[in-house]
Amino acid sequence: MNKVIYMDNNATTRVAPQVIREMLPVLETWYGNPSSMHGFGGAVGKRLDQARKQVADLLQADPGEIVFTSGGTESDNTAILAALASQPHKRHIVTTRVEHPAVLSLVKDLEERGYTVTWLGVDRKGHLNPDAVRKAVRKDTAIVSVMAANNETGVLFPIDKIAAITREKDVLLHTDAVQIMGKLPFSVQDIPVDFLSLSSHKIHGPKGVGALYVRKGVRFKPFIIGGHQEHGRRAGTENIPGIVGLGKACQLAARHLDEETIRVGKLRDRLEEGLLSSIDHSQLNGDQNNRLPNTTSIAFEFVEGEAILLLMNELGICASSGSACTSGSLEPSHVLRAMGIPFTYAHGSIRFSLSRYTTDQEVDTVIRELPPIIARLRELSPFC
Amino acid sequence: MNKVIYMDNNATTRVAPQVIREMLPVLETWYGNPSSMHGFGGAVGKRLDQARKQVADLLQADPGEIVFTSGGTESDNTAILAALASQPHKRHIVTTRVEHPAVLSLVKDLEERGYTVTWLGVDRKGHLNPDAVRKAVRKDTAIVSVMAANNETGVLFPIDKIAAITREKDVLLHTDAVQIMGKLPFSVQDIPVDFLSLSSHKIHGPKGVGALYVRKGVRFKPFIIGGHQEHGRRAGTENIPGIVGLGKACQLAARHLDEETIRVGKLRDRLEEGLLSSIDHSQLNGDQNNRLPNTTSIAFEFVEGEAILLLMNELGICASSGSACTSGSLEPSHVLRAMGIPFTYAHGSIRFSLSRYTTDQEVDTVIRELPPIIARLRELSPFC
Amino acid sequence: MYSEKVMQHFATPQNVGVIEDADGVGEVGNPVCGDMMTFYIKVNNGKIEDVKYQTFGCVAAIAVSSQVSELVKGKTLEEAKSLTKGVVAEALGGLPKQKMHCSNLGADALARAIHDYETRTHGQHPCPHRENQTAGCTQGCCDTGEIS
Ligand SMILES: Cc1ncc(COP(=O)(O)O)c(C=O)c1O
Ligand SMILES: Cc1ncc(COP(=O)(O)O)c(C=O)c1O
Ligand code: FES
Ligand code: FES
Repeated sequence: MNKVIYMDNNATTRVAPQVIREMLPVLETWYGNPSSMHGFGGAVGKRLDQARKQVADLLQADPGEIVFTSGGTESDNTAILAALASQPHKRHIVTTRVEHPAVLSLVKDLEERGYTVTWLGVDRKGHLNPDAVRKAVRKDTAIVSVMAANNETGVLFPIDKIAAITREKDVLLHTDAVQIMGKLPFSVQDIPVDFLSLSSHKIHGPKGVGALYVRKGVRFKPFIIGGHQEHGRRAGTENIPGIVGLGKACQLAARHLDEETIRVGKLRDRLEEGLLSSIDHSQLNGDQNNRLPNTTSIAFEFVEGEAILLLMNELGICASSGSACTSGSLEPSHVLRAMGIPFTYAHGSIRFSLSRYTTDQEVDTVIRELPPIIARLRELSPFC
Repeated sequence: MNKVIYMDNNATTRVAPQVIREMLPVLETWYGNPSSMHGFGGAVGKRLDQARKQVADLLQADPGEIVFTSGGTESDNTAILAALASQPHKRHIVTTRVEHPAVLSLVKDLEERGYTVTWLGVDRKGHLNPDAVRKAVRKDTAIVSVMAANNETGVLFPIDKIAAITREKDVLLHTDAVQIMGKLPFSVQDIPVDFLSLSSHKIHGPKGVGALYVRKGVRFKPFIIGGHQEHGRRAGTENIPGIVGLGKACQLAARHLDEETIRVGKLRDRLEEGLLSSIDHSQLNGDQNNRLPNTTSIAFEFVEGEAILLLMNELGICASSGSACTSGSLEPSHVLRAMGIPFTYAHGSIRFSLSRYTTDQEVDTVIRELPPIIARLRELSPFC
Repeated sequence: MYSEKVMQHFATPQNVGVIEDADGVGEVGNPVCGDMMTFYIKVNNGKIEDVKYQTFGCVAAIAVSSQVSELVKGKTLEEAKSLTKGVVAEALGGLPKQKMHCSNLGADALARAIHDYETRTHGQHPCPHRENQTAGCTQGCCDTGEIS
């Protein structure tokens, strides 16, 4: 494969070289089990503590509030199921129609198992009205689960306002912060969520590891049951190389936050303007303000996303239509549908998601190569 | 830390250098998401397929029967909960008192949630009588979960006979094969289990990844719910470096099986004889035959395991008392208690677990160093 | 994910376009995915002399339309009518399972174009689903616009 222009960072990211450097010693040499009594295992335990602190620092949390998991999906599942298990008399869930499948499919499953769910919608720009949360919350609401930033459009949700409401109403709040991490600051001191999910591979850490923030004092029940790891909150021998990598990735994310937010944001804006101005019948999905600095979702009318992706792929340009884990399925994205995007647009939507490794030249290339691709596909289209 | 003599391979193992070599390209270069439409993600998908085949080959299974998980604990949880979820009218579980906490604690939790459990005991040598399974199985038994080899004593369970019974009675059978993998052959063609759990870090693969074998045609319900990964059987972006490492570890395990079983078995026997013959009031826990070739659990009367471990640790010798994840707790091992080992013995039990990296010299050192340690501690003991 | 043949058709689709004075036009929309395909045919002496199409659809749909156009060009209407989605998929070296329905799109759009031609030329076309030419289609295909 030739040089790749990787603009699919909301699907997964390149592992930072510094992260790999940090992981190698625990893969190669310090392979002990941190639960072991011997010093060889204990030395590994220290690295685990350090990683926990690094993750906590990114969120301004206490290390004791961090539980390591196998990824964003497990974190999401754990938070919601813990809230339900610790309040068995409460059987109502509030969430949105535009959550990631890690929340959406779980809550649908719970709905089938007899829980009541209020599904909050979004407007045409992808915004969620916090008042909708206020109206939805009931006496028997066990948890409100609202993502911090949408993975497809990058649109931000008003978690601060929602947290004020759930606090006032004394309801637990979970936020899927998988996409906001490393792109915008998020402090659990400023925004009093009870649970927060994050995933390593979205912030230049390795795949297969994530974390769940659980606010001190919030009742908890483990999802994976077995040994006493993670202070009894998540059983199973810890994924030490993954956790060490995640810790380092969090440290780097904090360091790069300001600088990269600005630089990446400018690159994204240039890409977006370049494409929208040179391609007719194209439009932005979601609000132009109030979103992640790295993401743009653009709809090209009359053409189909998969076809665009494959022609881009021949030039080594990687992007995505819908979220990575629903690509391969036939329906247009549930997020764009919830926003009411007409299907001729929704079908031709492409998400470009940049990262701190994205270069000016790469943006130039995409701005240059995409218009002829769209033109070529439109020649085929019965709508044109 | 000085040179380490690592005899705690049932807790976790050294990652084979060949495994790390295989993981590096997917950490460094091929970081794509296998669910993505672009070729960069697709290239990663091929590595995922290859690893699935390598795991399947070790078990003589079909690649379509392998589901990747975050480790042995998740595999155990998934198997048992899938069996219950897919047969909601069956509310009886059969398992043993000597399972790993990944099964034991889960089943205890299920018991509290209203399921009925038959807890099978073992005899003084650690053996399970397959007739006990026959007697325990009822019309409403959803699953029988019996480990293939015990992690503390290495004693093997008659899974072949149990499988014949569950087949005859048409009940699902799960085996926790975490400890037998790579130490003795296990073929799902010879032994018709329905679910089988294995863990990467016990067979010289990386931590934080495992697999669940699910026999074709067996009904399944995912434990972690979200995206469509693993053919809808386990959601969450795949831990590609971990999975690739597990695949390679399985391939190596198959290659080393014969040779290492014999060599490691001889080393273990020499260690065991050396210690039992030079230390009075010591005895083997569990049957001398019928067990894993790498494991020996020896009880030293009148002394306490933790003290032995710490003195050994000063010499760089790593072993364990009980299982890694219950160490730190004060109670003597539930396995030794279930076997009826008197408490003066149970408390002073040390598990040595060897691997293909264990050398003759290391065994010599332990045979030489342990007697004075035990003697020193016995001087302190009120029982002596 | 896709066979080489699919990718080849996708990269260089054959017979793309519109026939302005077509003898038959067939359009189908796929309710599953919202995709659309239109086939145009020119008929001479009972043979499909020319065929063109437009597709708003996934890679499979584009490859399918290109493949169908190649398969039926120069064939008699009877031969063209016997074209099934299986034949199309096979000619493409197979399609991924979740994309098999896309091959329907091609065969259906072509069938509709032939149907349109026959309706235009014979008024009442010889529908295989009719007991006689005055009765309704027993499959309901003409009335609902669905051709099975
Ligand atoms: C918003 C959001 N939540 C959850 C996830 C799931 O995370 P993971 O892939 O680590 O399971 C993702 C990405 O896949 C995501 O974008
Ligand atoms: C028999 C047995 N089952 C399950 C496990 C759990 O595996 P993991 O640590 O990969 O979760 C272990 C080891 O910890 C084990 O020895
Ligand atoms: S997915 Fe709609 S035609 Fe293929
Ligand atoms: S196909 Fe025309 S009436 Fe049935």
